[in-house]
Amino acid sequence: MNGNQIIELVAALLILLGSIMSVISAFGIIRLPDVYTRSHAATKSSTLAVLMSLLGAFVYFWIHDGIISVRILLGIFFVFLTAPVSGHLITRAAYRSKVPLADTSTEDALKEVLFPDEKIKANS
Amino acid sequence: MFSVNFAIILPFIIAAFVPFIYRRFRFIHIGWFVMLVPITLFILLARLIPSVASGQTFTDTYQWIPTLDINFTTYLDGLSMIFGLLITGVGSLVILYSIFYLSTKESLQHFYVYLLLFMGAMLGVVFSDNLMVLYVFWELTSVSSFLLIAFWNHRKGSRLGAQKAMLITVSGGVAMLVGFIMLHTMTGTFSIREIISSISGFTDHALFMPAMILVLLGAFTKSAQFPFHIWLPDAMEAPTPVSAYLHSATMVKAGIYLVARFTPVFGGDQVWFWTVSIVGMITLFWGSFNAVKQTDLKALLAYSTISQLGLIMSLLGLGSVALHIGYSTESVIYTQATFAALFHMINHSTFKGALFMVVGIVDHGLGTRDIRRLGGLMALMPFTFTVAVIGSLSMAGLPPFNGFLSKEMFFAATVQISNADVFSLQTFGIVFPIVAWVASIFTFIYCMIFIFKTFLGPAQPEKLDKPIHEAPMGMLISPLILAAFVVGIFFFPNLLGNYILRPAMSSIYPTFGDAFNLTPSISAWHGVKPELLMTIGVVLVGAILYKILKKWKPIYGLFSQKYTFNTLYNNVLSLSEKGSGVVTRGYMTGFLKDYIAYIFGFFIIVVGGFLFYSGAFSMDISTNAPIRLYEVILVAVMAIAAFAMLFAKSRMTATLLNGVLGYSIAIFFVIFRAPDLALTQLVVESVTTALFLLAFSHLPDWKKEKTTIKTKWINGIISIAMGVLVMLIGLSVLNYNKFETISSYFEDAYELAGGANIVNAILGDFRGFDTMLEVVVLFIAGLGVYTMIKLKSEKGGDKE
Amino acid sequence: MIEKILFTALALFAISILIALYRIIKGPTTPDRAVALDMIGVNLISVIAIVSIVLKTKAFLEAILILGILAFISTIAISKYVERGVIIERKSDN
Amino acid sequence: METLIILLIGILVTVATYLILSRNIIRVILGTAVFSHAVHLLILTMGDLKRGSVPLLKEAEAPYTDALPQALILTAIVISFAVTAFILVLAFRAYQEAGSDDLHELRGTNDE
Amino acid sequence: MNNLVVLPLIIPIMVGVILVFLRPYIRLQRVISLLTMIGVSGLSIYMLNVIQTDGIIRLDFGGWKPPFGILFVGDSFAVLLVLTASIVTAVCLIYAFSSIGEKHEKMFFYPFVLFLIAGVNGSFLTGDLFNLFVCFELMLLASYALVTLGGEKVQLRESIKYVVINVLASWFFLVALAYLYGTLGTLNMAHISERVAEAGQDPLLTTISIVFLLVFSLKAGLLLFFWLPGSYSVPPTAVAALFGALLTKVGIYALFRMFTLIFYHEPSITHQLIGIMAGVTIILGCMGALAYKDVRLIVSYNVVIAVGFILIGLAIATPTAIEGSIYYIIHDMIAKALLFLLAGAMIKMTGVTKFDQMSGLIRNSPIFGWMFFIVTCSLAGIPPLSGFVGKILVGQSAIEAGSYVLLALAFFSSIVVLYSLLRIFLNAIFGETIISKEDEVPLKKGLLIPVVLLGFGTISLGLGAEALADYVSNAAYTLTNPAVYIEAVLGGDE
Amino acid sequence: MPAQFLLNLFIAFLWMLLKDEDELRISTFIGGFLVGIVIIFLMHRFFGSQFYLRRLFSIINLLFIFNWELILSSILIIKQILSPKLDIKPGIFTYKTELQGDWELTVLAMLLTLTPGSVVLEVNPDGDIFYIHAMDIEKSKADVLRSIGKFERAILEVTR
Amino acid sequence: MKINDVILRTITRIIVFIILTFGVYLFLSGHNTPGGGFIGGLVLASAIVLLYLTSDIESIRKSLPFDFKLVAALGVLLATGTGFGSILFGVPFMSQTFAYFELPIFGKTELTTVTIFEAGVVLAVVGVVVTIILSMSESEEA
Ligand code: NA
Ligand code: NA
Repeated sequence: MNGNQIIELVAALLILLGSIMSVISAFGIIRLPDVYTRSHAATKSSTLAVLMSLLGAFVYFWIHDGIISVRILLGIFFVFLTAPVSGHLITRAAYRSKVPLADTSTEDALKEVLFPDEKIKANS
Repeated sequence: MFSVNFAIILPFIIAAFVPFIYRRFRFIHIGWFVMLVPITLFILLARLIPSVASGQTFTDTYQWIPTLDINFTTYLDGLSMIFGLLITGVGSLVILYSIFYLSTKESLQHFYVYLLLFMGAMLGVVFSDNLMVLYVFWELTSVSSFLLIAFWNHRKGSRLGAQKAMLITVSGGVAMLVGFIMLHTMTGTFSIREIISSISGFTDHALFMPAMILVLLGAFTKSAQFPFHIWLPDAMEAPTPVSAYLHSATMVKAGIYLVARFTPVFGGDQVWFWTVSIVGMITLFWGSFNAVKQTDLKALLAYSTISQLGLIMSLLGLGSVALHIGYSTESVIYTQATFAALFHMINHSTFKGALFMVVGIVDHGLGTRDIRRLGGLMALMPFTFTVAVIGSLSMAGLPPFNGFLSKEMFFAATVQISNADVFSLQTFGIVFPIVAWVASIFTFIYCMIFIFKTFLGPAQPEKLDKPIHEAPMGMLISPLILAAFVVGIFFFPNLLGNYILRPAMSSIYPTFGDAFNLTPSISAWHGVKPELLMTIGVVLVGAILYKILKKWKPIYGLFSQKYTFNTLYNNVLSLSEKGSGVVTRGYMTGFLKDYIAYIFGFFIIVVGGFLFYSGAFSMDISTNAPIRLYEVILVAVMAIAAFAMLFAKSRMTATLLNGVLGYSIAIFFVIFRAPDLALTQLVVESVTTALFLLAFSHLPDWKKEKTTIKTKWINGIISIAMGVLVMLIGLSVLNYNKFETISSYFEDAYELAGGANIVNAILGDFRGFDTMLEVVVLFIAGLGVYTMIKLKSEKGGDKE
Repeated sequence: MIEKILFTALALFAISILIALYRIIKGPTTPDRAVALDMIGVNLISVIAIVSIVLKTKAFLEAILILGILAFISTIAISKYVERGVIIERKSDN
Repeated sequence: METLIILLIGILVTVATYLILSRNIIRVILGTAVFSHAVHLLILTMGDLKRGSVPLLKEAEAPYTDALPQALILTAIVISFAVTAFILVLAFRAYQEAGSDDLHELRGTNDE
Repeated sequence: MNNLVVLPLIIPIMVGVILVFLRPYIRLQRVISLLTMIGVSGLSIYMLNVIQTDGIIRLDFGGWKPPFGILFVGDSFAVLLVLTASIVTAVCLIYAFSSIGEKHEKMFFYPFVLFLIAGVNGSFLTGDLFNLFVCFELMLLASYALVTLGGEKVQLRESIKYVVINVLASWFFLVALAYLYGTLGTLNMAHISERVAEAGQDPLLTTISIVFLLVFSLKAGLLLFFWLPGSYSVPPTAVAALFGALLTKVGIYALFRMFTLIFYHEPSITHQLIGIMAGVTIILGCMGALAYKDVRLIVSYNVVIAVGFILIGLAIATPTAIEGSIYYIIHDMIAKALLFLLAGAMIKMTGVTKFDQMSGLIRNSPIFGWMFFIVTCSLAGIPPLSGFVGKILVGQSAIEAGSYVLLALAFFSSIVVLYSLLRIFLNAIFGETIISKEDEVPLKKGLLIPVVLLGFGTISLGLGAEALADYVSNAAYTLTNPAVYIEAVLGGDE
Repeated sequence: MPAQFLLNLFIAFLWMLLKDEDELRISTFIGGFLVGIVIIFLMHRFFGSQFYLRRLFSIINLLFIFNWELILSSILIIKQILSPKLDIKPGIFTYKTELQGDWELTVLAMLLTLTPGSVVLEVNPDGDIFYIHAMDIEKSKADVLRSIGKFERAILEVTR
Repeated sequence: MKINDVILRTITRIIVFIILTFGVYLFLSGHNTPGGGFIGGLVLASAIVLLYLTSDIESIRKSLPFDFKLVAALGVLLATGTGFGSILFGVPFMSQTFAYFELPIFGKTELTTVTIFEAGVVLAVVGVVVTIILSMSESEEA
């Protein structure tokens, strides 16, 4: 096993790590109690998972084929840029469409601003 | 030189000018102008009588559709000559009559166009040698008859009568057409002459019998033979000149012509004999029997016409025996029936034409044709009465009128046939004279009714709207001329016999050569023979029965109105409409779901059925590409997403699941090495999802479907069957010993098309045409969406 | 060895997708589903990247970027729909 | 692999059939969408799956996978997109005019 | 190479697109669209004669030799249909000028019609099965746009059915194509024919052919016609006339092409099936024509009857039969367009749709009334109008082939056609007029001219049948001798 | 405007990158530049703010922070997901920032979103108050308040 | 509280340009790598749709004052026109030609009529997709 192969292996392991992370965050969106907490899992660990696998792919192509794949880098950049915005938008939409917070939630600073008269509580 | 085609075409040409002339010369009755046509033609034809009598024929051809052997080939021989003279002769008289009958307030331009169309068509029927052309004119007579019956189309009766006549005669025509085509199939020609000369070789052909029956159907419907006679009484809604012309003298005789014309083709056959003569006999009886109970003079004449047509028809049937026996001195005897048929046909045209005109005069002058309101007209309408008496007595078969001669010959023929040595006639033949005699009694009775109830007896002016008065002279000319013929023919029958009838006999019996020189001359007196006794019997019994008419008339009540052929006709129409409505509304439910289910049903039953029936299904998984675990999981993802769509509670969920499907397919495109596809699928799927969301803004969320368990089951079964079937055929195709695809050619894309992306080279170059059209398709969709949204209906207005 | 790892990773990503699918089906709210759909998109990016390695081709790298773009646009569209009922406004009030 | 995909196609067709037999217009449209997914996969499967490399001459070595079905599917995808767009708009326009998205209520007997 | 043959498709498309730019100039749009259709008609006549002298015309797009590229093949059959379709379209355009309304005209009516005819012509001319699919879609999308044009409630309601069913048909088309590609690996129709012959049309190929039969039957309205009456009775008259005349004919064309050129080896299965379907179609069509009082529906079911009649020719598939069908197709395109225009005009004049609520229209417009009578006779096959030549030939072939049931149905149907239309004629055209002298609006000249043109067409097509004879027999010859077509396509350079 | 020029350069580079060629070619760059001109010409009305090439270093710094936060927060979430008993108290709290301008706000919001356990739910119309959803409010609030100053500084280094 | 879209709009400014560039790239490089007119057009259309998503129709109309129907029509005309052009040159309809030229800056460059054709496709796709989406968004609600 030469150096390149080791690096390739490392890249593959990076990908594997990413995939494990992905499964865990997927598990998260099952387990977490409301859409807001689930979106934490989706926007963060899931994004990291894909970044890892893209990085692995980038490294692999670089080492194996000698190609610096800018398209992968661009992809990484893009995911990076959009993931938090997506999380922001979807949780905002959820809140504005009156999706309730989980029962365990303790504080809601937005409620008095947006829906001062209504009760948003109690998840199904 | 006389051109037969000219004779046919002239009426059509003049017809085209009638509307213009009508508009130009409003002050003159257009009939005067139109009358020139039949007179001209009559004269032209009459000049040919000697040549035709000497055995000469005239033929003429214009190419029409030579490729299909359909040409305007016309043929003038003895048989067609009779009809030609009838058409033009009676035509002239009828038009003359009509000039006085129809006021200039009527839409004459239509009337005479129809009449000329009819005349041309009728001439076409009798002069055509080409069966297809004959058929053309045949249908044209039906059409013009339709138009004439419906001339007063604001009357419901006219419309229904016209419809009935058209439907029955056109149906018969269609049957006849099939018969003609069968003849063509057998003989390879549409020419009647050629068919006649070659038919002997085809009498065993499987199509011979069907062709015969079909041709006869044409003839029977046209000639109002039982049970197709029902249209004729209703056709009396037409103006009386039309009834006189079409529905007694000419058009209804087209069937007679057809049977006569085809006697050399089918005449030797037993079926022909029995069918024609029996149908004729039944019609004869049924017509005369029913005529008696009529109270409308025109209806009476209509049934009388039916009856007389039956008489002529049966004679033609009887005469066909001669052809079966073949030429011999003995068989020539039987040809006299045919001779009598032709003779009676001419006679019928004269006396019946006259009678119709009489009825027209009565109707026109007094405003009614109802026997119950008439009587005692004799005194005030002497000329009319004279014509009526001549016509009626001739119709009743009494001397000294032409009807007597032909009626006698008819009796003679029935008696002869009952002794014939063929077709078991010695056993069954006795039916003919009996029926003939009975029918003649009824004929006698209705003739008496016609005279006595209308012209004799007490007058009933109180039941009439107008005072009784004699018709204008002009109106009387035509009936008087016809009456003169009725008498004249009685005294000089052999003029007709030698110059007109005999040549026609050669046309009907072409194989009999000069045999007709032997035909005995017609004479009023040939000793005390059975026919004379029969006539005497008719008069005696008829007179008695007429006297006691009131006593036995109730037997007509025994014939329930429920079981008449008219009721049958009406029921067929109304039931077919109702039944069609039930059936059609039954499957045309208006539910998209049902229509779609029919399509699936067809696929499952027909395609699926054949797949198993033919054993086309096969499969082999050994050649499959290997499978990886993640692929199985992705397949599971798709399957689950798909099934979840069925149970999705909101359209949003379903749409997102569809998105998942679309994205997953894109991944399979990746796995299956289709990068362009993957890209396109991804974008299209996203844009589609966006479109769904856009549409949702305008639609309510879906409710739970209220479907019954049964529907669910049926839908489920259809769905599974669809899936399984698509799958099974797919598997079989995969296992098919496959041809090399043409795709390897495209692997030279770089050299051929300058592109390294094969798919793109196909889309842009090899199959760039598809792409071009696809862009147009997309463009139309875009424009269509735009118009659908922007062009909204304005409620109420702008309705196309 | 590497291939085995890669296929394992593929299977794991596929399982993530399967799990996310569960959330899409289960909901209960549209934002939940949108989050899950976004997650599926992101995981598919990984799948494409790994399949590219396995197939030794750069042909699918465009798809990665496209998927990123589309997942983003879809998320925006869905959130706008959830939030405002329409996804494109004729004239926004702010 | 081919058998598995064919099985998948069968499932998609089953689901699509069930959807298109629905009363709700959106379900019907979704049915057509699933139908087109299925047939695109079918066309691809009828070429060969996973045999040969991507049909990019500079990217990969021969033998290449069958490129023709890919081109056909591309065309089909675009057309089905066009149709879907049209029918979606048709659905909501019909709803606007007729006030229903239920095909049972949109039945319309032939002779009204 | 002969670029001529693509013009019937590409000229309408390009002109259609240009008309989009000319949106506000309605008069200009009218003139250009009419000139285009006249031009295409003239071109088709020229092409017919070229075919007559030089044989089948072929154009390989982009110069790619068959079977690799797409090509257009102009044989007499295809070009005859192109010609008729173009003429009918031109006439319907004239009708539209004074009936469709400015609002529609501004909403791309003319481009849509031109795209429709482009799709129709393309379907007739293409020699590539997938391209046929694309041409179908072109035609369909244009028809979708036209059938919804106006946005009436009933229109949209029926359009949904029309669109969904056609989407389903297109899906089946793709499925069939997929199977065919999977077995034969090619798309060129001549090449497919060659390969089917080589394989001997085994059961699997026959199964696939039945899938195609399903697809084209849906388009043709053969047995699977339930979509037809609804969707043909809702759009504006000019559009309905175009639909009635053209759309089913494309399906019929495809059936003829498919089952004479490609799947002709198992007639005892496929052609017999077509025969059964044709027979049932006639029966159901006849029932439909009698079931309703709505003239548009009666007229629509008449379309169905004609489909059955024409397909009898294919079921029998002898040269005579095919010739008869071709005559009948041409006749039916003209007569049906006329019938639809007349039905539309009746509804426009009276404001009602059922014939028993109309009466005496002939007083308002005699020419109109007589045209209705002529078309009635023509459709009933009464000579010498155009319907009868086809009727005779189909009948002749049915007799020769011993298909007596089909024969009986075919000829019986013409009586039902007669009755169904006579009912309208006698009730609506004849009879006491219901429109008072004051309310009497004489039909605009612009509506009468197309009606008269088509009436003249159906008369002259019957009287002048010989003028078509050479073309039709050539068309039938090509259809019954697949080798001729294959040689023209695959036999190297022309 | 210099900013547009910069954007143009950016597009040109992007173009080169996308081409993914083995060597850098000036022709590719020019090609990209031309493409950029076209795009910017079509879209120039959208171009509002400025582009700061000179602060590349700061950007890299910011990127580093981004990544770090991402990793930290991911680990946190994974821990929480995998913890046998879900013991979290989510909630929404506010934060008022000193930053101004679209870019500054945006970057801060993104950083906050990537910060362990917090997602920016809303920004008020004036653009100075963030409404932040925290996975576990007590812990996250502290985290955010601790790191937020660091972020603001890093951003200001880039923008001002 | 009004919605403040500052984050979305700011990010969109960058992303739109990435997508646009990417779209043009896909269109032009489709001949040798995945891409082509359709996909390029779709991506470009997505960019425009993204603009509409993050802003509103009226403000975008000020910045992009095109009638997208006519853009599409122009595209179709271009696509069909290249096909039709071959007729004028006396070669079969839809004949595409390609050649390699030495250009001053670009060096050896492949120029093909397919590119014009595909440009038509791009315009048509962009025009149609935007037309559809705009029409649907502008439609009044029931
Ligand atoms: Na994201
Ligand atoms: Na699709």
